[in-house]
Amino acid sequence: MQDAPQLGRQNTAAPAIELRGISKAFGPVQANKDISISVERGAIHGIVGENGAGKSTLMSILYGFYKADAGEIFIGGERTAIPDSQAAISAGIGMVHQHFKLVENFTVLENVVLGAEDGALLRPSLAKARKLLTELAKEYELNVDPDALIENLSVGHQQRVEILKALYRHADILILDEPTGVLTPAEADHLFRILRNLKNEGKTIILITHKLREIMDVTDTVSVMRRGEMKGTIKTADTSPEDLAERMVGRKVLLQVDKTPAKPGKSVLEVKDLRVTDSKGVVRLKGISFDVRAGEILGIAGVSGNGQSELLEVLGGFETATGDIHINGHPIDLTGKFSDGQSRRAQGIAHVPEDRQREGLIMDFMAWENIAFGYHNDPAYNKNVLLMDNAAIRADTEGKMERFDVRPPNPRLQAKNFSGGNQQKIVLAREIERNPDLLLVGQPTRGVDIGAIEFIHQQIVALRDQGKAILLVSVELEEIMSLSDRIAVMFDGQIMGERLPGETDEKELGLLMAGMNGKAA
Amino acid sequence: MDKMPKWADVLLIPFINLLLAFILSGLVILAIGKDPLVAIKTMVEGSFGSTNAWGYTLYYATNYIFTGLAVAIAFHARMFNIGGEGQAAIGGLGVALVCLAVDWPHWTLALPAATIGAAIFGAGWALIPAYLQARRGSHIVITTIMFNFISAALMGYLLVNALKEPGNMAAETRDFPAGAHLPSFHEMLAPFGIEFSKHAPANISFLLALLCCFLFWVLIWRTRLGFAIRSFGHSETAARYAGISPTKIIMISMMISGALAGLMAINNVMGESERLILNSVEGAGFIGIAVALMGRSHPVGVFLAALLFGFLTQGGAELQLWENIPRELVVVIQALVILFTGALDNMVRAPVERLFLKFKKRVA
Amino acid sequence: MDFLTLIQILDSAVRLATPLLLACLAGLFSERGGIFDIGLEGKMLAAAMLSASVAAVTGNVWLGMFAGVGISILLALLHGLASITFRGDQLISGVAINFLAAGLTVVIGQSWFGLGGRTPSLMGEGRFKSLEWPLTETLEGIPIAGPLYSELISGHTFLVYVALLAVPASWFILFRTRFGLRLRAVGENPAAVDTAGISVVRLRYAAVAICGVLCGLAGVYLATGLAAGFVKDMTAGRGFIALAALIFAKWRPWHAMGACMLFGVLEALSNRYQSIEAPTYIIVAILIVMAAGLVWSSRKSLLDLAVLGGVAFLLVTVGTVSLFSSGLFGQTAIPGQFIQALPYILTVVILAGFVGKATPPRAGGEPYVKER
Amino acid sequence: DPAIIFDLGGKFDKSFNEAAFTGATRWAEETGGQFREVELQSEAQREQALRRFAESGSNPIVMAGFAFASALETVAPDFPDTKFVIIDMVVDQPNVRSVVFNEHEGSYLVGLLAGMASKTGTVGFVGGMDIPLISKFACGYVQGVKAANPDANVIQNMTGTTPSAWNDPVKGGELTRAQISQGADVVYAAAGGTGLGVLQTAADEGIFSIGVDSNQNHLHPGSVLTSMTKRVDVAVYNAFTEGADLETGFNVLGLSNDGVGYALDEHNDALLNDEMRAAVDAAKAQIISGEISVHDYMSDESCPVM
Ligand SMILES: Nc1ncnc2c1ncn2[C@@H]1O[C@H](COP(=O)(O)OP(=O)(O)OP(=O)(O)O)[C@@H](O)[C@H]1O
Ligand SMILES: Nc1ncnc2c1ncn2[C@@H]1O[C@H](COP(=O)(O)OP(=O)(O)OP(=O)(O)O)[C@@H](O)[C@H]1O
Ligand SMILES: [Mg+2]
Ligand SMILES: [Mg+2]
Repeated sequence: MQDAPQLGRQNTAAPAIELRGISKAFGPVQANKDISISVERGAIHGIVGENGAGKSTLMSILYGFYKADAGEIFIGGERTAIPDSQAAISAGIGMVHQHFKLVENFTVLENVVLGAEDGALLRPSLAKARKLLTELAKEYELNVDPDALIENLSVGHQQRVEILKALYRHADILILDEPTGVLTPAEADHLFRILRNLKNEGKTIILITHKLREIMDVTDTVSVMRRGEMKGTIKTADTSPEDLAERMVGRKVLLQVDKTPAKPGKSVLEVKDLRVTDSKGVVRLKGISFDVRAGEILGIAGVSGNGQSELLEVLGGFETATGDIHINGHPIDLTGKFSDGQSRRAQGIAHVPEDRQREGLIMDFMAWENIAFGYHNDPAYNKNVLLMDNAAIRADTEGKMERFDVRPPNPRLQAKNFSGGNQQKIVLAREIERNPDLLLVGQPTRGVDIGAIEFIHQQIVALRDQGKAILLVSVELEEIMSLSDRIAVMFDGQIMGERLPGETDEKELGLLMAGMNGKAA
Repeated sequence: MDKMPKWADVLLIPFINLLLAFILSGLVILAIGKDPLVAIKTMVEGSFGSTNAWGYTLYYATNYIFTGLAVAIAFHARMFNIGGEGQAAIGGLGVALVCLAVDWPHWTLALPAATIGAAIFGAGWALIPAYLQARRGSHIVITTIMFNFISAALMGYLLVNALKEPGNMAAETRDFPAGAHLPSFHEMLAPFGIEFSKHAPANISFLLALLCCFLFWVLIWRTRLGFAIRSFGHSETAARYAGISPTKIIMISMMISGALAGLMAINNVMGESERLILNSVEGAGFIGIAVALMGRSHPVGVFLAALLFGFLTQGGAELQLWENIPRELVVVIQALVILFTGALDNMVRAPVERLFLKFKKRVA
Repeated sequence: MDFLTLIQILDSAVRLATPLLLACLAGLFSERGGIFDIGLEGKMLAAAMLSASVAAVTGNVWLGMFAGVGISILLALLHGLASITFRGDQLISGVAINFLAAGLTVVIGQSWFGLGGRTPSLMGEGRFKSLEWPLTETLEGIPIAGPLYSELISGHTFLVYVALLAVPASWFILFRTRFGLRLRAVGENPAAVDTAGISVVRLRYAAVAICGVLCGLAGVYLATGLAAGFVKDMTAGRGFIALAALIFAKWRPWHAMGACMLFGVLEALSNRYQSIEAPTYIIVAILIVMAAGLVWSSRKSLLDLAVLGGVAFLLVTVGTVSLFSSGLFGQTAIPGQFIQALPYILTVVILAGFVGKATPPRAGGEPYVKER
Repeated sequence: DPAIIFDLGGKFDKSFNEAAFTGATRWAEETGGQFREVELQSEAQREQALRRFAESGSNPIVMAGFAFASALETVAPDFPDTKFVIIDMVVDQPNVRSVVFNEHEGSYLVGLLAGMASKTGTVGFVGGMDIPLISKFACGYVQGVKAANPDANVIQNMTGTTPSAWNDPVKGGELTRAQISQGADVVYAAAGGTGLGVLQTAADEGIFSIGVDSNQNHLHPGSVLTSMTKRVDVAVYNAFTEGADLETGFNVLGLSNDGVGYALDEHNDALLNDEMRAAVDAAKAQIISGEISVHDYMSDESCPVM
């Protein structure tokens, strides 16, 4: 099916895609302003920009998901109207969205055929898709169990399904919106191998990412967007991460974390033989033990889904477990009967959850309400036993927003109206300024632009330097390596080993993350 | 950031919606061969034209405020309490038991006691659905629907067998003692020299309803419990992260919801009929759903929507009385009002928003 | 209970379950497509009214059926207009449709027939006849299978068989066809459907239209199959029961049939055994066992103890009262109201005890909004 | 002008409201007069409607239904020059006429006919809701059945517990089928609109039914055995005819003054044989003369035969 000649309609000399003068406003927000861009055939083209720069919007317009207010689209040199995704698909465009568009309780196969079925009955379509899927899987190393439910797949596999969906529809042009935000380094490498394969097949790829290293590694050309405007396109070979960062943010950015060696103090968190079984009866944590001391950052590396989330949930007080946890030498209740998120906070634990949109924030609440969220029992936020002191919370919020450079600094704006990076800053402001003994941080920079990453990393290190204990969970090896004072690697509910950042490298950690325990832990 | 000014949002759009609903109602009236202008005049005069008219309008509005608030508070915790009908009926039982148990010397004593009785009984009727939702995940919509039917059976049994006054044809309790009589608007306003109709059923429970609106607002937007309820309503996962117990919120918000529905009985049972009769709720529990939805679960909105439905009920009665228009026409008008102000809101909102945006751009 | 009684009760259950089943499947299509519908009641009512009116005027039940289904589809499309096109609140729209139907059926019926919303009684070809299956008389003599065939299977109206066939048909459409796959997807994640190049709007309109057809049939059956004409408010809450059955069935066709049959059987039982007496000691014993069971199962937490213990206390109180009023070995008449409420009580008990949590289609109730 | 207020069931309830409406209409047709009318929607409107009509000068004002009693108690003294007529209830005021019916006597007669017509010895009763008024019907009916056949079995069902119990012909039909399957071959319906379903099903299943309030024999000729007529229409008609100077006081309508009875017309002429006619006429005479006393459920709220 791949060699089915679809090239006839295209002029090989013309750029694969050319956008001219695209503008798009969401109500009062001008997401794209008069954007023009052109992508050569068979190229991997990167797009970078801060959160909210309008990257996703631009690509969604190209994919027919949004309608542009103005502008023209040329595919293979021909002016093409893309009123809906159907038109984009038949123009040979496939897209892997930033937030996956999969039906969670459907199988892989069902998701792949959805919208591309062959006839009114499902069975033949599914059978055919199953065959093609095996071929595609072989051709591009895209292995997934066709009968698995999406909700049971890791994000990496879910992403493969998204790519398979596009290939199944004969996409010549593949758009990937922040594909590596949730992948492990190994998975990301795998993805890039696939992308190169696709490129060699003559396909055109547009890659949006916040990770400049990836841009440098795989793209041929790169475009920079800022505040809804296109700031120019350059050959990747002619630029550097520092240069790109500066073009994106409009100032110089420190790409390396600047930190002094840790001065660990007394032990703040001691975990012994922690076990968790989830509601479906699956054992998620198989007896893990570790400790974190004052003034140090313990980084927990691992592919997501290996128990890190459960660990954070137990420590945060909203998952039950067996075993022993001591905070500052005091045991804490793990049965959920006498403790919850509230009592954990009282014990000096602050928690930046992995999923800010589902856990850390209430998207419909205003910023000031989110600042009080979880700390609504704090006497400073309450006038008396009955009434909350909303004015005090708002005043506090204004201060926090200023110190954490949240933009726009408006306490009455709803959380959903902030960009991802700024949402994360609100959560951090709330948790870090509590001055906790122990800070739990999950995926602090997921989907966050480099300007904000720099700031967030500085805040975490600063807290450590005040002598606080920090437990950092991240799938981002680079982040783990540069922030942690010690690194523990989790696999399948167990800790595979502990390493010091100076004495290990990504390769060794990668092996541990895959469950291969080279040296004894 | 805003697409249009707040006044347009809270006043202009509902006004256009209502206008559309009334125009369509007018067409229906025309279709059955009556004069819509006379009809609207009759309705307005009949519900606002005299103190007697006001007395009826506010009486119905009071009922709807209570049931509307009941549905609204459950909505804030993202629960759909269809059981207002049953909870209000059982609240009536509570009121009746309190009022009949003691020969009350004065309403100032009877009212607090009956209020507690109504609230406890109403809350008690919401208790089991709430518990089953919290503990067993049994869908609150089914259980509250079932509890409406069960309450009807229970009330039927009690009124026919246990509480009925012997020799009375009607399935109703005996009259409450005179000391349990609540001051009507006439009695309340007479000392201020205001002559309010003696015979209108509006009574002091209207003030109780206003108080509940205010307390509702304080609870939801000014207290920690309200904060927790809203948090849970917006996101259960986030609430768990924040240490807000789902069980606790479900139980508490449903109990408050049941209590508010039960309080309606102060108005219709204690204030109006002064005895407990069969089917005393008369669908106010269901109208409460519409009121809460139209009022966007905000007490001010609930108050205004309740007033609107009070107007429709009373105006509709007048329509029937003087114009011989079938009483079900009022239900049609209610339906159109709900449809246009609630469900078809965006039909009007989107174009108006675009107009404002255009206007703003031109100014800018 | 002898075999014939059982057959008769089941027979009655089938008739009572049919309107529920049709309405329940109607709701199933709509909600699987992501549009919640509490307006089932209203659509049924309107269909019942119009079908009876047309059948009464023309004397032709088939014309009546088309008219009934037609009005139900119209109301369904109104619901679609509000909740799909204008992204309104689906609950509000459903409530509005219920009110609209309750009012309009009477207003219009009154101006047509002057009978206060009632239609004239349907006669002859104006209503659906029971279909007698071949060989009923011959086979009646065979034990067990005979009565089963001639009483239970044969002798229902056309729409009963339609309803029963609608169950496998719904299952097939939902789980074995392209349309079904897309429909389920649009109820779970409309964005996935949209990016796959399929129109969310069109799919959802199709879902509500199917809902309209089935709901219409439910109403038609009430007025022209079970009864012979329309009486105001004749749906009597069946739309809500259908909704409950839908949740009960967790949005699955075969389960929907099970849930509706359960309601049917419970109602048939309570119709049949409305006034019964039992020896007091048996009643007291049952109450005490139930109370003990509740207390026993509430050891876990204070909340359980408070609620279940409270219910147990009520049961014991009832037992004590009946003991005092009739003596241990006397007969206690179980109140008719209790028997009438029993289907609803048992629903709650079954739901709490055996069914557990029901998760609706994930995108249900939320309008699909691409651009904020 | 006279005025009439219908109860919550509405004037087309196939029951006493409708009968009242019939009486008022007959008066209007015969005299060419006009009358005011209103159907209540809520309890609170009872007093409101009474006052509004009284204030606007309507006289007399008739109300159909016992539930008006307490409203009338408070309103009547305020309008001493207006005459009020309440049906089904006694209100002791100088300007009020209270009309009550001996439904138990009428029910006794149709019960007698049911007992005689039944071949199986089992007959049925379908009531709307379990309220005292319906028990009054049921108790009279059972006494009549037992008088015809002391061994007869009477199956009793109530339709429901919510107001929709009066408007649920589907359920009425199902209850009838349940009774038929238990052997009933005559069913008496006292359930408003629900009764339509009872009569229909009885006709479909080929058994007898008995209508209520107005003469329902014509609904299914050959199947409706008879109807227990309660001449609310006569009460209203009379009140309207007597006009503003009607006599107030207590007014019992029973067998003796044809306030209640059983319906015999061309539709059921063939159904009642001579023996039945003789028996029922005899019973009627005996009741009027006091030889037979039919127990009134409302007298002590119990029924000796149930
Ligand atoms: N559906 C929408 N409705 C309204 N506003 C939107 C919508 N989608 C995006 N926006 C707004 O448009 C602007 C551009 O958003 P977009 O998602 O394109 O940014 P992005 O560059 O992809 O950012 P990120 O790196 O966070 O993914 C932002 O201000 C955003 O809030
Ligand atoms: N029907 C309605 N639906 C929604 N909001 C309404 C409605 N009617 C009024 N409002 C307004 O919505 C606002 C939300 O209430 P809230 O208590 O959060 O006010 P606020 O602006 O935060 O005031 P404050 O600054 O004192 O906290 C109020 O200003 C209220 O007047
Ligand atoms: Mg983006
Ligand atoms: Mg506020």
